Amino acid sequence: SGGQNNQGSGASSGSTKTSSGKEIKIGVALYKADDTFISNVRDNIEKTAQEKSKATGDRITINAVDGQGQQATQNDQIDTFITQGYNVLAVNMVDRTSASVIIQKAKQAGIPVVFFNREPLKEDMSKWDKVYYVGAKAEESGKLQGQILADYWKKHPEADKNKDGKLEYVMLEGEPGHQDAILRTKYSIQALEDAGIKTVKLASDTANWQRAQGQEKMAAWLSAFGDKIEAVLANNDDMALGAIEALKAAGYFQGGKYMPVVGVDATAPALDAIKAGQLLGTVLNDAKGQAQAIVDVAYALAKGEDPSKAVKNLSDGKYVWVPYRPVTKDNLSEFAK
Amino acid sequence: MTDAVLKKEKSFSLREFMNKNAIYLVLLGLTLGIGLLDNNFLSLANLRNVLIIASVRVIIALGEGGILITRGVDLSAGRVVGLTACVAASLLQRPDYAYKMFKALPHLPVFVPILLVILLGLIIGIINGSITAYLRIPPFIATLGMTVIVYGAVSIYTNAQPIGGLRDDFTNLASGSIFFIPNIVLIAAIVALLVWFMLNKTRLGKYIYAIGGNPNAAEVSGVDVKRTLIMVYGIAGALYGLAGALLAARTGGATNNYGLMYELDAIAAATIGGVSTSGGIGKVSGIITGVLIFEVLNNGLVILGLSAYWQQIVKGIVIIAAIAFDIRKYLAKK
Amino acid sequence: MTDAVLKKEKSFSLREFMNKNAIYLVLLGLTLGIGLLDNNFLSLANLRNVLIIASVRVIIALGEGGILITRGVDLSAGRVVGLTACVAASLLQRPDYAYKMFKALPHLPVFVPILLVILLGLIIGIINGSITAYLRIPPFIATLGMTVIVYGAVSIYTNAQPIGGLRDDFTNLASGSIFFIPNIVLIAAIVALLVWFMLNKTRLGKYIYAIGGNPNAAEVSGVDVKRTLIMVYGIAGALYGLAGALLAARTGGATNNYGLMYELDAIAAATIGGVSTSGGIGKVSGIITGVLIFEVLNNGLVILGLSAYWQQIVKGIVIIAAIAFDIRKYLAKK
Amino acid sequence: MAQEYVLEMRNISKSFPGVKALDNVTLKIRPGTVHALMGENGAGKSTLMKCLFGIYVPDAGEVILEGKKVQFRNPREALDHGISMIHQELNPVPYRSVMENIWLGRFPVRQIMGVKVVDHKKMYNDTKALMEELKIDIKPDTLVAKLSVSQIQMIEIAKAISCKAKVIVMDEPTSSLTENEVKHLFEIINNLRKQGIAIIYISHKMEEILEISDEVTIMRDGQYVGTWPASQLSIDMIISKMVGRDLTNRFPIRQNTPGDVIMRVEDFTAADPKSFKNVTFELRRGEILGIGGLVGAQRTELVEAIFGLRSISSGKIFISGKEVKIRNPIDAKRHGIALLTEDRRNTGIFPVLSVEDNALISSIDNYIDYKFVLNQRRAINDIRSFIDRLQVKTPSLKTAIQFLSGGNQQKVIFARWLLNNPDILIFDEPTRGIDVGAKYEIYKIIADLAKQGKSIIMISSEMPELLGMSDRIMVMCAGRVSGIVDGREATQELIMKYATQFVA
Ligand SMILES: Nc1ncnc2c1ncn2[C@@H]1O[C@H](COP(=O)(O)OP(=O)(O)OP(=O)(O)O)[C@@H](O)[C@H]1O
Ligand SMILES: Nc1ncnc2c1ncn2[C@@H]1O[C@H](COP(=O)(O)OP(=O)(O)OP(=O)(O)O)[C@@H](O)[C@H]1O
Ligand SMILES: OC[C@H]1O[C@@H](O)[C@H](O)[C@@H](O)[C@H]1O
Ligand SMILES: [Mg+2]
Ligand SMILES: [Mg+2]
Repeated sequence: SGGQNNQGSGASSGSTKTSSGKEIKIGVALYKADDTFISNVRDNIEKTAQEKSKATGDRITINAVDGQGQQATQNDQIDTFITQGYNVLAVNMVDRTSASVIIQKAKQAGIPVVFFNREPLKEDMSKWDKVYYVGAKAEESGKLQGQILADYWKKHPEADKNKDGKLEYVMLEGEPGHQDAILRTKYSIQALEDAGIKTVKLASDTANWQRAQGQEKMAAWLSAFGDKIEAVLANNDDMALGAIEALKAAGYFQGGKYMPVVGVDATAPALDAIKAGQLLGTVLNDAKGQAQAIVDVAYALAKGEDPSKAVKNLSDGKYVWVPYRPVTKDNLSEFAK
Repeated sequence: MTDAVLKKEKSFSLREFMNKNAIYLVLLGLTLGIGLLDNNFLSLANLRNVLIIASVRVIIALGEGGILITRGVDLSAGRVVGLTACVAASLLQRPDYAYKMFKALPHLPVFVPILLVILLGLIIGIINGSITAYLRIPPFIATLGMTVIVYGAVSIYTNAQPIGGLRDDFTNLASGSIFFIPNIVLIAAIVALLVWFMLNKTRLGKYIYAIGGNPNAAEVSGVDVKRTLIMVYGIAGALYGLAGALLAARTGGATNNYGLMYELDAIAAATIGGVSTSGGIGKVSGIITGVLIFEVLNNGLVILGLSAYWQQIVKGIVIIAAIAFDIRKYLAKK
Repeated sequence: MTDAVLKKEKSFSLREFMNKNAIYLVLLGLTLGIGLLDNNFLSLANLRNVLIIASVRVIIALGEGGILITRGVDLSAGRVVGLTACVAASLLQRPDYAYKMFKALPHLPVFVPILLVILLGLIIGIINGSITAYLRIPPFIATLGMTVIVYGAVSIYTNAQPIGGLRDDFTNLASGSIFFIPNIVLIAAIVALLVWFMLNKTRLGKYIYAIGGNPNAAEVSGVDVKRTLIMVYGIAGALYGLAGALLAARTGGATNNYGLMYELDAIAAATIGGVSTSGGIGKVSGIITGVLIFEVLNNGLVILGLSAYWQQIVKGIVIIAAIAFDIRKYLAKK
Repeated sequence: MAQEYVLEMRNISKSFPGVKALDNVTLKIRPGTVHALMGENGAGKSTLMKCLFGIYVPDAGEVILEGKKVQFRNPREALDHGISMIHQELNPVPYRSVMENIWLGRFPVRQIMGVKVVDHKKMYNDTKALMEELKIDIKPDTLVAKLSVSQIQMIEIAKAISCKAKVIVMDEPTSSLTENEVKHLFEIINNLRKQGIAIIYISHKMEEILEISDEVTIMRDGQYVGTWPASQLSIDMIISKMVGRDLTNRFPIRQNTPGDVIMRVEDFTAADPKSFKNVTFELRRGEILGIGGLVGAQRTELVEAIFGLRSISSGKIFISGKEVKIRNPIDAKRHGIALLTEDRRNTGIFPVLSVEDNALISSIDNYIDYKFVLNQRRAINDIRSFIDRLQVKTPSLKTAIQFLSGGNQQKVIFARWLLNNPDILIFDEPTRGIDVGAKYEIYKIIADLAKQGKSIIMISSEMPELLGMSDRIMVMCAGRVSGIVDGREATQELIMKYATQFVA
């Protein structure tokens, strides 16, 4: 359903508006088009661009390409954008440490770059002044997860099943090497420790972002540790929901048997699971807010304007931080999609 | 002649026994070995668990296995599982689920969407088979093309958003059991029986082995090679469809990357289970055993708490060692 | 008979021409077709771009192609590329890079790590070949096992952290050019020449074709089948190693999932380029053309601005259509 | 040479699961002689040779080559020690040239800047010289895939000879050759013999044996029966030693009476212009129609086209007076036609499948109950009766056919078509590789079938067989029918005259 509106924003607005507006071509390089969140961002970029075309009379064309999780593929695509003379690049790096090659090329061609979602290294960002970043602080998603769990732990003394004063947890990790996986794993625990909770890792394993693997690993852990597990942290909602299925099969979420599970993404099924009292909480990455900022900055750059006027909160002259938001039963109503 | 037969039956040969049962011994050895290291592994609940998880994989591997026996291969298996999981899930969402994909969809009896995705799988399979049979495109490449197409299709269908909120009557299909035997295991067992029957007791089965054994000779013997191929790929597709629906039911949801690389696991399991990649050889019991070896390993390594990366290394070594241990092939020569 | 021959040579047969050159025609057709839709595509800069992008893939496909000709397959290609990319990158980081993997590493001349990863690839290839040749494990499964092992290894090596901050003299290797010809294209061209020479002018090459054409014949003719297989897999591994290093240089970094599924692309490209999956047939020019078809398509679809998911669907269809168009196989019979 | 024997194989034993293929077999070969190795199908001849050539490792026994004990672990070592072999199953690399096939494993090389490069020019010239020497009319750079079975067999012969070996094993080298080519091969063999080369010659063609061999070793059921100078033997003696009893007749008495026309082939012309043209003939109920001709006469193509395996540019087939369209073997089967192809390995057997499945494959339809359930018991009963009747040597019906000897494989395929009970049976070289005893059985079955009113087309390159079995003989030359003769009036000379009619 979402596929065909690829460059629709440009075409449709171009025909409705006077042809006085100039064409602005934005090349959007996604690290992986089938990423739940990224696909959301792409949708929103396209929508925002369409609105902006209408509002300004300039024909904004979005060409969003799929890096398929391969940095090399993304480099190929960016090379193509550059040779095709795109006005601005919006890049969601596959490997954030590899930005320098891209910045170098863009600089040579004089095409400004708005990075988003995955933050390049500071030293690379400082290589050129036409480089911007829009995103959330990736570690924040992990921190918020940890805080949701910490709040619960403090309010529910019975959650310490073995009464040892420590939180025994299992961790479902995303694809190995994925930046979100690394940071969420690290900072969720750090947030718990920061909140003064001692933690014990019973097990940690990758479920590759996948719901089915989340279920399979959780089922095995339930065999291995049974009721020793006191909480489940998952790098994303899909895995958290998989774990919940395994917990259900082991008798949880009925007759007072409970297990706190937290995820990230605030996907529709996750919100539903929060409502049902099965998922303790998740973290929303604000796709819409990020898309708005990306398009605003990119448009300003294409027009040769100063992006700091287009967006309010530009920090250090090149960073736009769009905050993550924790989602639990308490504030669920704010997130109904 | 009778002499030789008698002689053979008299002397029990350990070597021959090992050779015939290598694969079962590998499974037994792994199970006991892991059980010794951590006896949680051998708990009834956990073994039941392994069987449940293996069920979907068995269904897929049986489909893939039939194709392998004809000297073919189906790389699209995993993606078809993903597509059918998403379609089944999208048609079986709770009416009160806030993010329903089709708001106006009436309440369908569970079997309707399941049959529908089986049909969808069947059609994709028939297309795969026809491309192979009529356009004479090697199955590796024909199904690779199909893989990419199906993935594009499922991404468009779901717009890469997860599908949740599945109806209980659907998820119960996977989680329920009859006399302590999980439904899903029962379904896999029935499928295995049907495939066994098809392979051993029907003309289609004999033709499948014949095509794998020597496609030219099959043609000359009056086997309808094209039709048989189309049927094999079609049946496999239908099984992937069933597997997709069951996977969605078991996990309570679906996303566009469900099933990713399941075909490789299926091929590996079938091969470990004695299906010959050069065609004409393969048994249902072997395929099931191959899948079980994988799932015992997957589950066991997690229970043993081996780190994710080392799990990979161990798994790779076991794959190679299991086949190396299967000494049938050494006997064949010299 | 002489009559027939003369007749044949006199009358130029369109059919035969098409048949012999199908694959080049596909490439030409695609190039012109995309160029018509968007003439930016045919700009010199863009075509140069396509060549650069294709270079690494050509090197990989040539390695895989040699293996396919022997009726083998190497599923570990992509992961070996990933491993060698990471190893090369880790040894060629800037001294001032904050996250350097080996802090105390002295400055190595660029060629040292490159040779090292070529050697690493070679060794992995030799292991693949030996498993296939000596343990008689079908290459599909042997290399599948290796795939998983190598992935585990690269994850452990990098601890799944990306490796960045590569030295300029290393990245220049990929970005520089000599007389407007990009270095990387030059390297690929040299590799292609060497492989062509190996396949057509040396005994090893002839043995490769013979093993693919009829392994039995090769064996009874006194060909050292085992050694030849080990060499083919070894050479392929070495090429993956080179490709891995170039890939790291080109992207300025590496992660543990570099190269994921490159083997499938390589197999598809080789098959489109006329390498027979049943062995014994295949040419360097065909393999290169196959890769170019893919890269023209990848690049063209981006330029045309087709949405990511639809790109998949188009790509799948083109893969199938390209091979269907190659009518060689229809002529083969009757 | 000091030794009396160039090669001795002493007390060789070899078992396979369920079969003792060789039991204490001895073979002694003198230099400069042709030594025939005789035995029924499955007697162990090929196995013994494979033990010599390093393909199999014997369980017991020793091999002495020129006085030295040797044990080859692979063909390479055998070749290096001066032993070469023409294999019973042809072994070409199809999509490579003739010259590459011949020099495979020992390509000539030259150095270019220190690199060893295959010397194509030398290879081409050497091949050309070899072909001229052996009078084979094939260009060195032709793709082997384009050659006929007999041409491939000649290539294999050329290859074995070019090894300059001390001992050449020829395992049924003439199974696909016509008489002319056989004569030619014998000239070659005589030459080799003069050069002091020893030849181990395996064949089921009795006439050949006495003509060419100096000594004869006979095997039976994996055991050594004895060795005699050829001059002391007659065909009947060989047969009785091979079979263990006397065999009085080579051909059965035929009691069939050709009736009305069942099939008429009219003006058949192949799509391939180099193949058959304007072939018209009739086949009668209860008739055995032989087809004779030289290699390349396009007999095989003709019957394959009738069976729907090759395309035609024009022509009609009438069965029982009605025109029928046969586009593929399924149509052919439906119209009651069966074809036993000449290339057993490529289009005959299913190597990894059981004897039972190999026999059953074309008749499954007859054993289906309840619409789709295979009645295995009924099928096995019928299969067993044919397997017994044809005296197939196999450990069991479940044994994979690849483990049977060549001749026994052929019998199983024969059983396949008998089981199918068609009206018209086309046999392309039906007794290729089959021993005398079994041949007689097969002739008897063919005669029986004809007596029952079945119609038979039999392509044969063995003149006695053609003359001994046919009611009529259609002779082809260069793709055209050059004559049709009555079986009783036919003579070898007459057939050869027609077979070469259009040859310059
Ligand atoms: N690889 C094998 N595995 C099992 N049995 C085998 C194998 N090779 C040969 N045999 C058996 O050994 C016996 C001897 O076979 P062999 O091929 O040597 O016979 P042969 O004398 O050459 O017969 P023919 O004249 O039919 O070629 C047969 O019973 C055959 O079934
Ligand atoms: N002289 C030749 N030159 C080129 N090709 C030939 C020649 N003779 C035969 N062929 C090829 O060999 C194949 C087989 O020939 P064909 O089978 O018709 O001969 P045949 O008379 O049936 O011989 P056989 O009795 O051995 O079966 C055909 O594909 C034909 O094109
Ligand atoms: O790469 C895929 C992953 O990307 C993450 O950003 C997201 O939070 C995960 O849910 C998963 O989709
Ligand atoms: Mg505790
Ligand atoms: Mg033999």
